[in-house]
Amino acid sequence: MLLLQLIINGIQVGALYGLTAVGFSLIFGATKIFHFAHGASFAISAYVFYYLYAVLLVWWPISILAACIVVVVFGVALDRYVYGPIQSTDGSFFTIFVGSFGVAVVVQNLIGTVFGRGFISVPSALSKSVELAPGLYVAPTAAIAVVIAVACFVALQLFLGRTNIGIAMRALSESPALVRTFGLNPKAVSTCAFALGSLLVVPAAVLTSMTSGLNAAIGGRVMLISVAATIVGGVGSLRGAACAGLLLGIAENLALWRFDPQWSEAATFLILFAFIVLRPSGFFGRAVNS
Amino acid sequence: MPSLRKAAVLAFSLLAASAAPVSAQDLRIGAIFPLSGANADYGDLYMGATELAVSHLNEAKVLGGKLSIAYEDSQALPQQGVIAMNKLVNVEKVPYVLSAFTGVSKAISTTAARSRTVAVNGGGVGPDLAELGEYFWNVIPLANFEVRAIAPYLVQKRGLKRFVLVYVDDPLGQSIKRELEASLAPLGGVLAETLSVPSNAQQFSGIAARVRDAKPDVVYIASFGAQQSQIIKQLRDNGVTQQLASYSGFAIPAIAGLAEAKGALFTTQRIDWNSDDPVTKRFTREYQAKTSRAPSAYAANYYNAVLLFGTLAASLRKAGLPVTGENLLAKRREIGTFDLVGGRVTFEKDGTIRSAMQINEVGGEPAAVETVPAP
Amino acid sequence: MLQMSKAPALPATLLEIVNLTKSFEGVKAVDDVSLHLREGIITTLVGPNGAGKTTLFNLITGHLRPTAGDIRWQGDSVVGTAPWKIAQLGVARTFQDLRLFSHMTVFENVLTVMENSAWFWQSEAGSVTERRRRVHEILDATGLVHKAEVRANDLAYAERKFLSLARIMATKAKMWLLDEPASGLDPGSYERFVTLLRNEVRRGITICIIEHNLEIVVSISDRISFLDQGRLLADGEPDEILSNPELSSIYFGERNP
Amino acid sequence: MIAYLINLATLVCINAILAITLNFIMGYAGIFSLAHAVFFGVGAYVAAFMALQWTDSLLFQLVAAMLLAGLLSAALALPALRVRGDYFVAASLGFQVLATTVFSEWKSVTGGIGGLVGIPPASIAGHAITDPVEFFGLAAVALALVVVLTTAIVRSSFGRSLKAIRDSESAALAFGKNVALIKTLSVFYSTAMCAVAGVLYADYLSFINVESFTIDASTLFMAMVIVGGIGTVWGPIVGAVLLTLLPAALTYLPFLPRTEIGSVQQMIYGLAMVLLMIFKPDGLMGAKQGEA
Repeated sequence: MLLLQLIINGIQVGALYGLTAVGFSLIFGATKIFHFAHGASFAISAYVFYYLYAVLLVWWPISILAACIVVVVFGVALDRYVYGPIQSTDGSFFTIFVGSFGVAVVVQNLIGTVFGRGFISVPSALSKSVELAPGLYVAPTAAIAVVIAVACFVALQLFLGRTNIGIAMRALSESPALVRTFGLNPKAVSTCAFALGSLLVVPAAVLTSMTSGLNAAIGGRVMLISVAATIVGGVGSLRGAACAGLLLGIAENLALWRFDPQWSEAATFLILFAFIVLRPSGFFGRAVNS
Repeated sequence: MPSLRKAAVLAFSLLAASAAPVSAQDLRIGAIFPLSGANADYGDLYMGATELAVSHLNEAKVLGGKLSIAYEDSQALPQQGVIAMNKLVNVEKVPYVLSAFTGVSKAISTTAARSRTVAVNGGGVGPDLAELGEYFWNVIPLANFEVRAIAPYLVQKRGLKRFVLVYVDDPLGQSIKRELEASLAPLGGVLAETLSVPSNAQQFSGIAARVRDAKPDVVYIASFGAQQSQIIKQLRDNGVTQQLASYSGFAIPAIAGLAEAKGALFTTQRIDWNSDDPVTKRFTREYQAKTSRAPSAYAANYYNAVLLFGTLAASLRKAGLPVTGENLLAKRREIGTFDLVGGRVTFEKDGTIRSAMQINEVGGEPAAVETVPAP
Repeated sequence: MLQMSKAPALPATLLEIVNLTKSFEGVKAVDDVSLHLREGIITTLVGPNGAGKTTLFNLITGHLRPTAGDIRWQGDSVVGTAPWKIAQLGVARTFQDLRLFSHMTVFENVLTVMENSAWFWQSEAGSVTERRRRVHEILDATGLVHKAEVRANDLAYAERKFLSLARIMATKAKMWLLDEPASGLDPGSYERFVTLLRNEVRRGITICIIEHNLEIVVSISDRISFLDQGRLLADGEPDEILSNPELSSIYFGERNP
Repeated sequence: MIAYLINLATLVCINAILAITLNFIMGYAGIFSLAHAVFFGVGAYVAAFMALQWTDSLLFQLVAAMLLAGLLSAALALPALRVRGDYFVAASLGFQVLATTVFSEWKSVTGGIGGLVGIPPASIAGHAITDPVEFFGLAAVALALVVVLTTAIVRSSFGRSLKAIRDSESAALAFGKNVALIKTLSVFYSTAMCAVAGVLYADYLSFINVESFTIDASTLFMAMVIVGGIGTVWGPIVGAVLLTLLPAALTYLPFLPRTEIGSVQQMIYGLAMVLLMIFKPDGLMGAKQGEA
């Protein structure tokens, strides 16, 4: 029963990891920007939701909507005013990575200063578990997480497969010139990638604020998971990122079955190492050896 | 906003420090508290008490000059603590430093011993704090007393025999684990499962599953600060309905205000807030008035630590001796027993104190559920 | 493969390619190519884009591993040998996109090529002053002397091309593989360029060159190998190849079924 | 006050060694590691463990720490360096997290989260270095040696090979550079020297625990290199001075609440990283013609 419980916990956590990782992977795939501040997006949307819903007592759909708007503005502004200028001068992988890293550091400390560095959580009846079977407890948030993750992923696939801009987004990583011949501005496509990628963190951020709570440093952890999932899934493969996110969530919880909790994070990185050394192309990715 | 108040206190003390004429008679001591980071709540709590003690000592004019405190931020991290300690010892040249948190206290103890500076702990409760040399004092009974007080109460009076321990894997958590292992068996209790967590962990749903799986009667939590709230909330969210128990780490406002924590039992040293003893009375009244908080054992400890310095420094001054770490130590050994908040306190040879303990219930009235006399 | 009439006395083979095949996910970029690169002459690889010329270079230098077939350097197979070892055997190359050491100075670009691999001492590469003199000589020959202290990144296009050549001149390689070294050069520059190459061949260097500009091909080649879609279609004297109407129609894109 | 300044100066020296060694692989070999603090930690733990268990001889501690850190990095570098740059960053990040777990769990050696307390002072030829001024001298000498040695390597043929690999790995290969060997050697050198800083750190503070060797530390070292100027001789030193003194300097700003100093410091260097990448990617000391 413990095993089953851990798997269910893992699926809940993994579904949210998957969504966040898909956002990162989408941005990385379409723009080749190593968006380290993706974790910062997560933290921002979570805190906006927390502040509106739990402190100002705003109705929940409006709180979520506000979180969406703020996080999209943040992502797009970063693309326009930070990554854009960096790309126009140097634009090597490293300069963008450092710039993004700097943004993540600033956001984390800003949140700490404004909201405090302690732990906060959004009180909600949804995180209260019910006993489904003897010894098996599942909270409504688990079901919500899985449903939303699947819905978002399907919607994203439709968007990428059926719309012009979606197709362009997939093409952008291959060749910016190709996108221009489509009659689309690569800048607009990259803006769209940032908007969508950032939007995908909102469900995870909101649910996390209810279940395991938030602190100012949460962005760093989210980022680690996203990077790990993107690589394990194979760079450029959204399907891979989603599956890998799920895998990492389950692995992290399953590790608890036999090991002490402090090793559960290590499980994530053992998987990452195994993939980097044995199968650097990930589940579904292309070969990447230099 | 606690941080605003804290900032105001700081700004005020800075102003006061810069405005007041500095005389050769003035005394300065140091304090290394977590003023930022996840455990800033504690620093906030301690500072209210130390500031109160300073104002009381300065009003009493027993020191022949003004007393002030140089605060340094440890963020509850050992390394920051050592850097702060170096600054206090080398720049401020203080003879006496208030310390908090087991890890930080252990870290600064070497510098304390080498520079012959007295370090006084009023918050950390790891039992190994008793072994840090003659310059390291504790004005708080250490965690071994806490475990020894609550274990018989839970097993014998409440009939809760099967324990699960969720602990942070640091010196404090490890010592609580050792202490539980040692004290449960003779009482007829069992430590069914011990689950260690990293100090920065956030997700405890898996831990909750393992706790449930162990089918405990009581879950003992040995963490600190913000993480405790997370553990409690997620245990309750994930179907752990059993009695919760802890040590004095639960004596913070964040836990008192957490709905899920209601009914949890925890130990603190015994302090009779309604006692007729004048020191306790004055502290209780003014602390409440000044900080609009109920007095707590932590606050009393740090108030006591400053008061202890005042008593020692005053008698050194009277004897015409300089206030140095060495002299403070000699004086403490000479006097031995002090009247502090909560009553008369006697120091053991190793620089620790013993005290009666009490068991409290979160959200319970009255505050103390049970009193356990000093061993 | 079209058989051309063989010239009676060909120089000895330095590098032999035997039934070489390289496929990427089922697509054959190089398809069963056999070729002799002969000592002391300039062999030119021609053919339309995607003919597999650069892939052939990458296979020879060990940057890619063949799917099948063999590559023999002076009779010994070098398949599976690390690129840096092949380079030390005596095969040097340039890249189509140059790949200069862009943050280093022109002088350093040339100097580093002369130096041994990983060690601090340079037993085989002569004394420090000797090496510096040699770098100076090469920069002089390529017209880069006054740019010696400029970063490669800050050079003009033609200068970068010449630096790419200077770099290969600094090696002790017997065979040079040049990937479109003259593309984009103005007429004055490429005349200088052709003269340079001719001088080097006279010194005993063997050159294999990928070139599109027919004028250059004509003026420079001793032999021509014609590739299309990974296959070697023809191999022979320049006038033989260039006069073949079938090849020229392929070359100019009028592909007949 | 002098004592405090010497305390800061000693920390600056240690941080400068860390920044220089990180710059060596980042700036000259193009290897972007977010795990530098791990090797700092290895050095510190080796020194502390030896001092507590066997010997206070600085020489033995240095040799053992350098060897262990170097060999560990070489063992990791061999598989990890095969993959692309961004993968390596991710791998080093993962390694950093993993190492942090090991540091806090391997209690018999590292003392766990509680760390190692009361590390005896190191001694050179039987003379124990307890005086802070002497220790500062030691740190300064170590820094000077690292600067001289690193600069010499960068200007040697090995350094040129390294820069060639950074600029174009495939071209370096095509010109006979044994890329794997050169990269592994440079990682070995960088981490061995980094371990020297660890030894000094452990002996100086006489206390170490895992918190000094986490991802935050790695980030700070990276910030030092970047703010100062990646791939320059003086950049990492300038960066180390600035970022080490920043928190100390901030404590002297009366209007800044104590509780916010940590955050303000991090915000300043975070912001500095962003602005530098936009306006001056070469860092404060960078962008001199011909300097590479």
